[in-house]
Amino acid sequence: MKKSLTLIIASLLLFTGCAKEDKTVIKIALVCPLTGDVAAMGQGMKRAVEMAVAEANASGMFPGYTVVLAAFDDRADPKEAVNIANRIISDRRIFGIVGHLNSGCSIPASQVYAKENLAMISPASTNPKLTLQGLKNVFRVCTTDDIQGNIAADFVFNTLRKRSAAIMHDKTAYGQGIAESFKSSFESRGGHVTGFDGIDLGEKDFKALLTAIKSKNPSLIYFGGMYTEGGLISKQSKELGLNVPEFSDDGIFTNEYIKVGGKATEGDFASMVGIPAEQLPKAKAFMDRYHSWYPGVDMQPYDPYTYEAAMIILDAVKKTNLDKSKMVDYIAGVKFSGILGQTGFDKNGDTLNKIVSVYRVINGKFVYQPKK
Amino acid sequence: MSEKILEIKNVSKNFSGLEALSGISFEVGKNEILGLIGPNGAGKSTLFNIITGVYPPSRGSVVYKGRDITGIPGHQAVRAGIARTFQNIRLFSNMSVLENVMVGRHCRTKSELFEAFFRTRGFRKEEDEIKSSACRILQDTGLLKYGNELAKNLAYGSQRRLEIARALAAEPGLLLLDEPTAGMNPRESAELMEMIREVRSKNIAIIIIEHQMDVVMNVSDRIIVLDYGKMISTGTPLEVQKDPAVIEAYLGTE
Amino acid sequence: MLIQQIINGLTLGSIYALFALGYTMVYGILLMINFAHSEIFMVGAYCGFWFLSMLPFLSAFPGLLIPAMFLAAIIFSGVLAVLMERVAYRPLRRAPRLAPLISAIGVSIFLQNLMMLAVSAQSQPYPESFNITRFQFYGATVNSLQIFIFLLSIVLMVLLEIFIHKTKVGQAIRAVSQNHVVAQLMGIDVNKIIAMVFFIGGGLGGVAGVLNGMYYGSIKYNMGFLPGIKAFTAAVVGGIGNIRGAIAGGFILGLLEAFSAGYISSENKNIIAFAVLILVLMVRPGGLFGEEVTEKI
Amino acid sequence: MKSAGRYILPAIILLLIVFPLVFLHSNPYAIQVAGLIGIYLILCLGLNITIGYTGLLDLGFMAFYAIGAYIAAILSINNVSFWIILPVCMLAGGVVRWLLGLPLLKLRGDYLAIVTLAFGEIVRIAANNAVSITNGPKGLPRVGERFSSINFFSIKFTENIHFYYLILFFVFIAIVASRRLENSRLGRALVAIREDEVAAELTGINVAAVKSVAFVLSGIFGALSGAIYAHWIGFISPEMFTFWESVFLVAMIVIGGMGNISGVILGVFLLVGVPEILRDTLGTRFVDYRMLIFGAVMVAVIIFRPQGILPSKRRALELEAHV
Repeated sequence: MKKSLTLIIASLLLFTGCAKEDKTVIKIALVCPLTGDVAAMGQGMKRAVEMAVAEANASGMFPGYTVVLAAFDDRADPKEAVNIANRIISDRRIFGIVGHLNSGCSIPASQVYAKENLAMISPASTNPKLTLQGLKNVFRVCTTDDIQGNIAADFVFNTLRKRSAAIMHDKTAYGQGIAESFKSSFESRGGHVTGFDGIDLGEKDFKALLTAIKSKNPSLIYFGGMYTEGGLISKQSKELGLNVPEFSDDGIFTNEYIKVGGKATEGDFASMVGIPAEQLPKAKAFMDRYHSWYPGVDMQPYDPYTYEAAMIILDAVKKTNLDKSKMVDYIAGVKFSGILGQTGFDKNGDTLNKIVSVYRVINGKFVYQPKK
Repeated sequence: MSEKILEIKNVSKNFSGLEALSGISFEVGKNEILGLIGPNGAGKSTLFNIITGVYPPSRGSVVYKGRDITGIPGHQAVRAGIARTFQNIRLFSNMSVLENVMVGRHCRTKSELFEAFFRTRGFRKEEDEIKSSACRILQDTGLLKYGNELAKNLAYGSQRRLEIARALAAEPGLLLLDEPTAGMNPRESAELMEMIREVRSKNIAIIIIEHQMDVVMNVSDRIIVLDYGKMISTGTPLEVQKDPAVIEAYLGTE
Repeated sequence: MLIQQIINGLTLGSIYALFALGYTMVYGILLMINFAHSEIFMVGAYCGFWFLSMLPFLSAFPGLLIPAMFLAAIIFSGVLAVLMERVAYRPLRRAPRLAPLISAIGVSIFLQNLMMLAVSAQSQPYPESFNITRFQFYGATVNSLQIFIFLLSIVLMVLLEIFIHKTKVGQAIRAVSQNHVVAQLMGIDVNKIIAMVFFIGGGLGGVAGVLNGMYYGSIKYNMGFLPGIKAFTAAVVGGIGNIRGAIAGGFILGLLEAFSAGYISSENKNIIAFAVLILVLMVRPGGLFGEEVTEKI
Repeated sequence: MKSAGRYILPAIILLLIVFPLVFLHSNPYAIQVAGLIGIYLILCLGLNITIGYTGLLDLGFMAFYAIGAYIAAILSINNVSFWIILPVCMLAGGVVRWLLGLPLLKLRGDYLAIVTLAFGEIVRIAANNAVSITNGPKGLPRVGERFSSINFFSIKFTENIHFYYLILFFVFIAIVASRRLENSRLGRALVAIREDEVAAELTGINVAAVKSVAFVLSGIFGALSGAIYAHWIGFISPEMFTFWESVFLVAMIVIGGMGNISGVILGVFLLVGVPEILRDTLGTRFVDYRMLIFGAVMVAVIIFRPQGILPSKRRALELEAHV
């Protein structure tokens, strides 16, 4: 009995090393999965924030201070996310948090940040519950599912004039959410949904399911989810002779999708939040800088949002001149013009930037499709 | 002979076609020592396994103290009063000698999870009783000084005695010994026979499978000879030694 | 529709079967669940990927390219498996039963992260190795890749059967899997045989990886995990340790998955596959082809 | 030693109670990690009864953690008091574990491992698909719902420190229960089954029943920790109950020392502690290498100590000579 309890004590003391506080440092925390199944997107987010931090230091935004990125890997596991959240609130030099990626991590972590009224901007968690917890310090720059699903249904029904669609989703909070909102708004417009099927994240073989879907001959496949599964669905449906376009969300809006799906993705559609990059000088410049910083690396779907979130936090630090307590109020009322266009937040913390544009894959490139 | 403790009635057993035992019937008296001999593969171990509930017989029945226990599971056979040892020693090697015997007491005690968690008075009394009775058995079998040794560290002879000690802990009415003197020198065998007579004196009936003729002839009240699954002879050691069928089975015809 | 599902199921099944052979052979010889086998599958896929993208000039004559690619994958994965056994499992040969399992888990985490850091976290598209022609019959479409996968796996399985049952080394492998000590007494170098088993199991796993990459057209550092659990389930359904069992188990699982996704609900196809596993094991604790080993008392 | 020994145990317990107060403001991270370690301690001490004492390999234990968490969440949303939820979850965990055990306990080692693995996956996928009950991937509580908070007389459990003491209480119970089980008739029977199942049956142990008791006991601890964690973290989603979590629990027990309470505790600290320590020491530059190093550490440790760092050894009992 004694030995086991002494062990607990000895090891607990291990964790109490207190962090040394360096006053001349401004830390921006990024929390996302850097290892595990969704690491590709996490790594992309890290690149975006590294870029923002480097640009802030280069432009002398904070004379006398150095801006530092504190990146944490939550492995898309809520338990680690809450651990990290507690770690962050005990580090006085962290001014704001960019993250997390998965809603399952953002929601519990946001409750921890709320204790210290620490500003948290999520670039990728789209579960509506995140901003409906009544927490003042929680914001997000990505839209919630209902907006994208709604606009996609409108585009399919009115612009493409398709009347029947098969719906698939990757059973994640993100994919299933968007698929459900597309289904309800497509059906409310009188569209016929031939099926609503979930697939497992990481699954590769959809031929069996697509064969069943083909037998109901839908005129379009709507997929809520990410580029890997999205690309495979497009490829395998054409291989099975189901030659209908695939319409999906911003999760596939990367040329990774075209690489995975190959020629089969020709003619597929993707909805993307914000005004098209070409029409936004800042967005175009961001893309060029990104490719010059990271040559040959594909930009991930959430990199622009992550960059914007980091810039909003840095801007708030500057405008409240390093007064953490005022950050939340400042961000709540901010009107930030950046690479996503004009970004502001409603009372819940959701972005007011509700513009969604649709793109189509035309000879291997996503091309903006203005709504007629 | 006083009334019978075990009755085997017309027991047969076949394993996918092979008739390991056919039509075996015999009885065992309350504190009789019955020797079971026969060439390898005669069905001795199969008979042991049927009596101790390892597997049920294909036909026939096993009656113990007047109760039909045919095909009951092993642990219920032990609770009924039938304990055994094994041909190749099967002790709980990483448990201490004392604990091996304490496990033998398992079916004679009844404290469950609740009593263990709250360490009720009944539980503590029972634990002490288990330990003290186990110590007494170890003392009787001369193993007390090894009490806290791990079972696997004991000398071969002592491990054989420990197996018997563990079986005795279940307060059996019938003890089945499967080649207890295998691999022992004559002195150790004699000591073991002494121990077996002592066990019988506590009126526990014994069935012993044994290959060393001098040992089994010396200690048994009666002998049963098995060959190819059939009983070819039964009777006192003297009668059996002279029985031509036995000689033929062992030595083959001239 | 039924024929199409059978085709889908058989293709999926052949990859599972090849993959399951690695689990079964290692379990047969060391009674150990090799968790890291799914990483060998992944490394095999990457090896094919490097081969195709590094040597574009070879794609001029596919006749030469395809066999060379598979050979490279077999050797690369096989050597990795042997290395893995030498470093992570041999020291634990005498250890308690669960120790090698933990070592395998460690190796699996290590290899996955190594590949993610060394190569890339993003999924890589698989270059076209040869142009795929499609055939139509009875309303179902079959493409030449599916036929190739099915035939290659059948050929490899037959070769393995012959190797295990007809050659001297095969006999040695079966002997060692029965009893290490006795096999050693018969003059068999047990360590060499175990290394051989890891090489074969690893090589077959590598081939399954390449086929998976070619068939689905994209590979990623964690691609081995999900099919790994499925292949292991197949090996157990067939009777762990039994080569024919692994092959049968692979095809059964492939067909089961295809039919449950096609006819019941794709969302729950994994639940159905696992539920079948539990049922099979309850009815036949040794798996379909595993023999009931009754303990001698 | 007896006299000095008397003071060590109370001193330790006092220290464990005082520990969080010292760090209340300066380092909430330490309390958070301590609490999480406590949850893993309850889980591993529970699983240790199945793996450590009885030798049954279980690769799907997270299923019972999930059952506890989801039942607690659903009841808590309909504001059932925590002190009713706890026994209900423990009962549910025990019953489901018993049902799973019925057909499976006669399976041998690795086959049982596979069936528990399959069951773990079935529960995780079911939690993700049964949208009407568990709200699927969006997790519980749903928008607008809230877990009812735990209140113990006057104290309302909101801060980490409250949950730290709640968890500490149950860790203590888990240690005492394991210790008392170990030194009881049932405990000896379990170890005998691990040593030689056939000999145990033929020594009078009802192997099937005793195994089932151990199996169910583990399930109860699993569900208990799930219920506590759901209330602590305030949100649960299917991605918390992955296969890897079950495998980590087994690794903690085996690396620490199967069947030895102190060993299991050390194993938990090692496998929860090391990644956290690596998180600090590696900082941002090497954050990607954390899991790589962790995998290598696991292989190294198990090769260095195959039987676990603190393997279990039987306690010496004093021998009574009879006159």
